[in-house]
Amino acid sequence: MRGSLEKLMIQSKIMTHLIFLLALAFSPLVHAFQQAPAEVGVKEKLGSSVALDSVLRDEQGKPVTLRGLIQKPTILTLNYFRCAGICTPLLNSVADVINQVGLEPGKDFQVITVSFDPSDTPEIAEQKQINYLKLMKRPVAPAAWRFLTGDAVNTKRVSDSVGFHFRADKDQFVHPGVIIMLTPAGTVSHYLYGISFLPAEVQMSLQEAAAGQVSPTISRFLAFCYSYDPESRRYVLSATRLAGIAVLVFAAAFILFLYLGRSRGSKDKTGFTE
Amino acid sequence: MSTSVEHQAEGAGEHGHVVPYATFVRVWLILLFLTGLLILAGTKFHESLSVPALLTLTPLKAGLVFFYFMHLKYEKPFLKLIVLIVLATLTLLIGLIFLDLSFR
Amino acid sequence: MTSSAETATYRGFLDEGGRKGLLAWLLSTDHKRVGILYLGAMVFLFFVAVAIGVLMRIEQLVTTTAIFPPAMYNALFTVHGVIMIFMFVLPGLAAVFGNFMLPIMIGARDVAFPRLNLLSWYFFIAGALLAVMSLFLGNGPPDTGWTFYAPFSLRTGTNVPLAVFAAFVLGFSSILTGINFITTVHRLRAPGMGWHRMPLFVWSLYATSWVQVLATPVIGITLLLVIAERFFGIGVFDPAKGGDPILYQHLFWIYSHPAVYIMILPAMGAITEIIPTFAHRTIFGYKAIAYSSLAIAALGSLVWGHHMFTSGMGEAANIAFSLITFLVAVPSAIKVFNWTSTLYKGAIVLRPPMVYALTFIFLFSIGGLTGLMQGALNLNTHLHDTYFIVGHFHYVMFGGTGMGFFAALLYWFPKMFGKMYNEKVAFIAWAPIFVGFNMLYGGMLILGYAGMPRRYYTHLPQYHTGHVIASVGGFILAAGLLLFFANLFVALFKGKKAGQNPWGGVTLEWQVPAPPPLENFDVIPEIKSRPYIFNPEAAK
Amino acid sequence: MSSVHAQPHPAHKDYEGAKLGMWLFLFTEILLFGGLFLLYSAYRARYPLEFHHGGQHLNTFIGVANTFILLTSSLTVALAISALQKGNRKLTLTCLGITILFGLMFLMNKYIEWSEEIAKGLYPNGPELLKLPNGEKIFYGLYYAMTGLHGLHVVAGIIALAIVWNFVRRNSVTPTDFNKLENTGLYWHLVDVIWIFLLPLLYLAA
Repeated sequence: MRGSLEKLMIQSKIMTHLIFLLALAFSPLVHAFQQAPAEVGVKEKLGSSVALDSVLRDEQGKPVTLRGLIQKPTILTLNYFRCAGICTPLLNSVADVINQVGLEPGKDFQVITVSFDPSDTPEIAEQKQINYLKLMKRPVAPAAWRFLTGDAVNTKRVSDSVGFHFRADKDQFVHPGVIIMLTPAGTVSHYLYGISFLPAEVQMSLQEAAAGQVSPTISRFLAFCYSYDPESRRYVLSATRLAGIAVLVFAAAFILFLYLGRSRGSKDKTGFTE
Repeated sequence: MSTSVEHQAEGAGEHGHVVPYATFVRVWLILLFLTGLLILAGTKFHESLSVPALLTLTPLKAGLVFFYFMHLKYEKPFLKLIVLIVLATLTLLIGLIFLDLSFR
Repeated sequence: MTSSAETATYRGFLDEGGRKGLLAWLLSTDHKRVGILYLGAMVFLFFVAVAIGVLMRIEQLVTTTAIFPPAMYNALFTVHGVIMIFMFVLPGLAAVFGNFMLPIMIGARDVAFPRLNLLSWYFFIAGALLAVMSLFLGNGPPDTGWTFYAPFSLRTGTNVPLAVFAAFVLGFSSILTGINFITTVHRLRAPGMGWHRMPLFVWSLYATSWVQVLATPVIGITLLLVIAERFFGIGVFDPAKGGDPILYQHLFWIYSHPAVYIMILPAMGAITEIIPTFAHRTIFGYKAIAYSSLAIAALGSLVWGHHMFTSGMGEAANIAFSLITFLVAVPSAIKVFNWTSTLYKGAIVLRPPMVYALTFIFLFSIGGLTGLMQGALNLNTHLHDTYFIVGHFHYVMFGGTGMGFFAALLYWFPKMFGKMYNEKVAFIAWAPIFVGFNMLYGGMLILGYAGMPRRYYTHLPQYHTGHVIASVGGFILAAGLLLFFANLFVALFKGKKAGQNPWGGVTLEWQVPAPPPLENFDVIPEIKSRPYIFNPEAAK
Repeated sequence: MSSVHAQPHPAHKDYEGAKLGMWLFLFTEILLFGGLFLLYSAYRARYPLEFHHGGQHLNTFIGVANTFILLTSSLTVALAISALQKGNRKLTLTCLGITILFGLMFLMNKYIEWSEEIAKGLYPNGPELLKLPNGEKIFYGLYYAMTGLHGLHVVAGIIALAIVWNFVRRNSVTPTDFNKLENTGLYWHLVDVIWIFLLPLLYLAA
C-alpha cells in the first residue's frame, strides 16, 4: 500500500501533464484509424456503362464482347460455376423469374451470366446453359440466357464496371448476391439485391431499363456468399409445422376445458379467485 | 404520508449495516491472490490450465466483488435473485448463439 | 377531495404547480404532465407519418407516370416506417398511458425517479430529431432499411452513423423509462397493494420494462460497434477482416424481436383493463394473464433466431428457435382465451373504448393468422418482400398496437383531461377506420399474394385494381383518423365535464378526481382486495 | 432521488428504490458489455490460434498492473462507504481521493499502452495489423472496442467520484444520507468487475 502510494505521488504529477496529452493524442488517433477498408460488396455505378468491349468467351469458346450481345434490356448476373454458396439459389431464382415474368425472354429481354472465376471454362459454361434451359417452362432460345467466361483481366473489368467487388477466400470466393439491370445501350439501370427475386419487380425494372431509365436502389440487404443451405430450411419448416400443430392442439384443449368447466355450474364468480 | 415515513424508517434501518474494514481488506487480499493464481496458471504451471483457470477464477473474483464490495451479501433475496436472472440471461444468450455457431 | 372536484373551475394537475405557460410543461417532473408531453409529441409524429402514407397511396393510384420520382418514394416509405415504428408504436402506450396511469393505478404519488422521467422525454425528442435529421442531411437517408444490416451498413455512403446514433438515443430513453417503471412498481405500491392486487396493465408494463432494460443494451453495443466500425474500421462485422455479419444479425434480433413484444404487451394490458370494465365482470384468470405477460417477455427474448432462418444459421439453432417461437404462442393464446372467457356471460356495454378494444382483438387475430400463413405458404409461394408482408405487419402493428392505443386513449381520456368527448362521433369515426383499414391492408395482403413487390414506386397493370381499392381504403382510413382525433381535440376545449368515473371502472385511477390532482392522492389509499371486483352499485 | 419543488407533500427519500434503480442501470451496463463478451467468445471459438497470437503482442505487464490498480481502488471505495457510515468523514475523503488518483493512474497506463500498440502499427487499419491474419484483426478490433468502452466508463466513474467527493466535503452526503456515495461505489465496482474479465480475455489470451 505504502509503495504504491509513493508511486502514486510521482505518477500523479506526470498525470496532469499527460491528461492533456491524452486529449491531444485523440485527434491523430482518429485520423490514423480512418483508412478505406478492403471491399467486398457492391459500389453502385448507376448510370454508367458496363465494360462493353471486354473480350469474353461464349459457350463455344468463341470471343464475344458485351457490345455485341446487348441490344435489349439485359439482366446481368456475376457468379462462378463451382460456387457452393448463394450462386445456385440465385440462378434458380432467375430461372423462376424467367418462367413467370410477363415478358418474353429472348425478345423483350435477355440474361447474361458472367463467371468472374478465370478457371471456369466454356465447357462448364455450356453445361450450365443446357441445365438452366432445361428448367424453362416455355421454349427459350439459348441466346436468351448466355453463360460467359473469360480471363481474369477481362472479367474483372466487367465486374468493376458495375461496381461488383469480390475476394478469393481459399478455393472459394466471397461475393455479394445481386442482379443488375442494363439498358439496351449497356447502361447500369438498376440493382436488385438478394438471392431471390419477384417476377413483378424484375419485370418493372426491365421495363424501366427498356426505356433507358436509371432508378435508385430500393432495399440494399446484401446477401453474401456464405454457407447457405436450402436443405436445412426445409427441416426447420417441418419442425415449425410440428410445433404449430402442437399449439393448435393445446388451444383446442383449452377451449374444450373452458366449455366443460362452465357446464359444471354457474359458480364461476368464485371459481377463479386468488 | 404514512408511506413516506415508513420508507424513511425502513431506509435508515437498511443503511445501518456497516461492513468492518477488515472484511474488505481480507477480500482485497484474496482478490490479489486469485489474480496471481490466474496469471501463474497460464504461464508457470501448464498452458492447458489457462482456460479452466479463466473460467473458474474470473467468475469467482467477480463474485467476491459483487458479494462483498457491492454489499450484495447484505441485500434482500430479491436483489440477489434479479442479479442471478440477469447473469443467467446473458449466459443463455451466449449459449443460444453457440448453438448456431457450433453446428454450422 | 370530492368537494374540490365539484367546483366548476377544478382542473386538477392541469392547473397546479409553480410555473405557468409552456415552461410549466417542459420543466415539469409530474408523471401526468410527462405522459401528456409524450402524447402531444406522438400524435404530431403520428399524423406526419399518416400524411406520408397518404402520399404513398396517391402515388400508387397511377401506373403510367410517377408523381414522385423513385428516390423520393424511397425516402417516403423510410420516413414513414422510422416515425411509425420508433416514435409511435414502440414507445407509445408505455410512454403515454404508462407514465400517466401506472403511479395512479398502484397508489403512488409519482414514479420513482421523476426527473429521470422528464429526462427520458428529452432523450426521446432528441432521438426523434436526430432520426429526422439523418433522413434529410448529408448524403441522404440511410438506404439500409431499418435493420442496418452489416456489412452493407458499414459501407454505404449515406447517413448511417447519424441514424444509428438516433436509434441509440431513442434506446437510451426507453431504458430510462424501463428502470423507472420497475423501481416504481417495486417500491411505490400503496399499502396492501400486493403483487396479485396490481391491475393487469401494470403487470404488462412491468414485463415490458424488463425487456427494455435487458434487451436494449444489446442493440446499444451493436449500434456503437457499427459506428466504431465506420469511423475506425475495427472489423468485428466486416467479412473482409474475418468478421461475421451473421453475428451482427444475431445481436440485432436479440433486441429487435423482443421489441415486437415491447410494442404489443402494453396494448394487451390496456385491453385487459377495458374488457372487464365494459363487461362488468371480474377478469377471468387474473394470474394466468399476469404471468403470461412475464412469460411472453421471457420467451419472446429468446426467439430472435427465427428472423434468420434464411441467413445461413446452423440447423440445431434453427430447430431450437422454431420450438421456442411456438412456445411464445401459448401465453399469447392464454390472453385471448381469457378475454373471451371474461366477455362470455358478461353484461357487455358497447361504449367507444370497448368497440375499439374488440376491434383490436379482431384485427390483431388477423395479423397473427397471416403470420402463420406466411410461414406455411413460404414453401411454395414467394411472399417475402411482397405486399403480403406489409399488410401482415400493419395488421399486427396498427391493428394491434395502434388500435390498442386508440382504445386506451378513449378509455382514459376523460380521466386525463376531465372532459368527455362526443361518444356518438367516436362511434361514427370507427366505421371509416374499420372499413378503410381492411380495404387498405386486406387489399395489400391480396396484392402481395399475387406477387406485388413491396417498396416499389409503381406497379404492373395487373395489380392496378387492387392498388386503387387499397388507396381508396387508405383515404377513408385517414379521414376516419382525422375525425377520431378532431373529436378528442374539440372535447379538450368544449367537452362536457367527464365526472370521476364515467365508465364504472373499479381500478384505482377511477377513485381520484378527473383530472387527478397534482400528487394524485391526498391520502395514500390502503388496498384491501383484489382488483376487478364489480358490484351492482359500482356498475350503474 | 427527490421530487420537485413546491409540492404539497414533502418529498421523501427512498434509499431502497434509488439502490434498485442503480442496480437496474448496472444490469444495462452488464448487457452492454455482455454483447462484447458474446462477440469475443464467438470469435475466439472460431479463431483460437489467432487470438492466442494476438494476445502475445499486448503488454501483459501493464494489463496486470492496471488490474492491481483497479482492485485496490475498488477496496478504497468500499472502505470509504464503511468510513462514512462510522462517521469518519476525513477517512472517507482520503479514500475517495485515492480512488480518483488510482482511476487516473489507470487511464495513464492505458494511454501508454495504446500509444505503444499504435506506434507498432497495431491499430484498426494500421499497417502492421493489416498484414496479420483475419482472426488477429478481429482480436485487435475487439481489444480496442472493449478497452476503449471500458476506458470511457473509467472516465465517467472518475467524474462521478469527484462529484461525490465534493458532496462529502460540503456535507450534503452524510453518514445518514449517503446514497449517492453508495451508488457511485456500485458503479465503480462494476467497472472493476468488467476489468476482471478483460484481463484474462485479452492480456492472458496468449
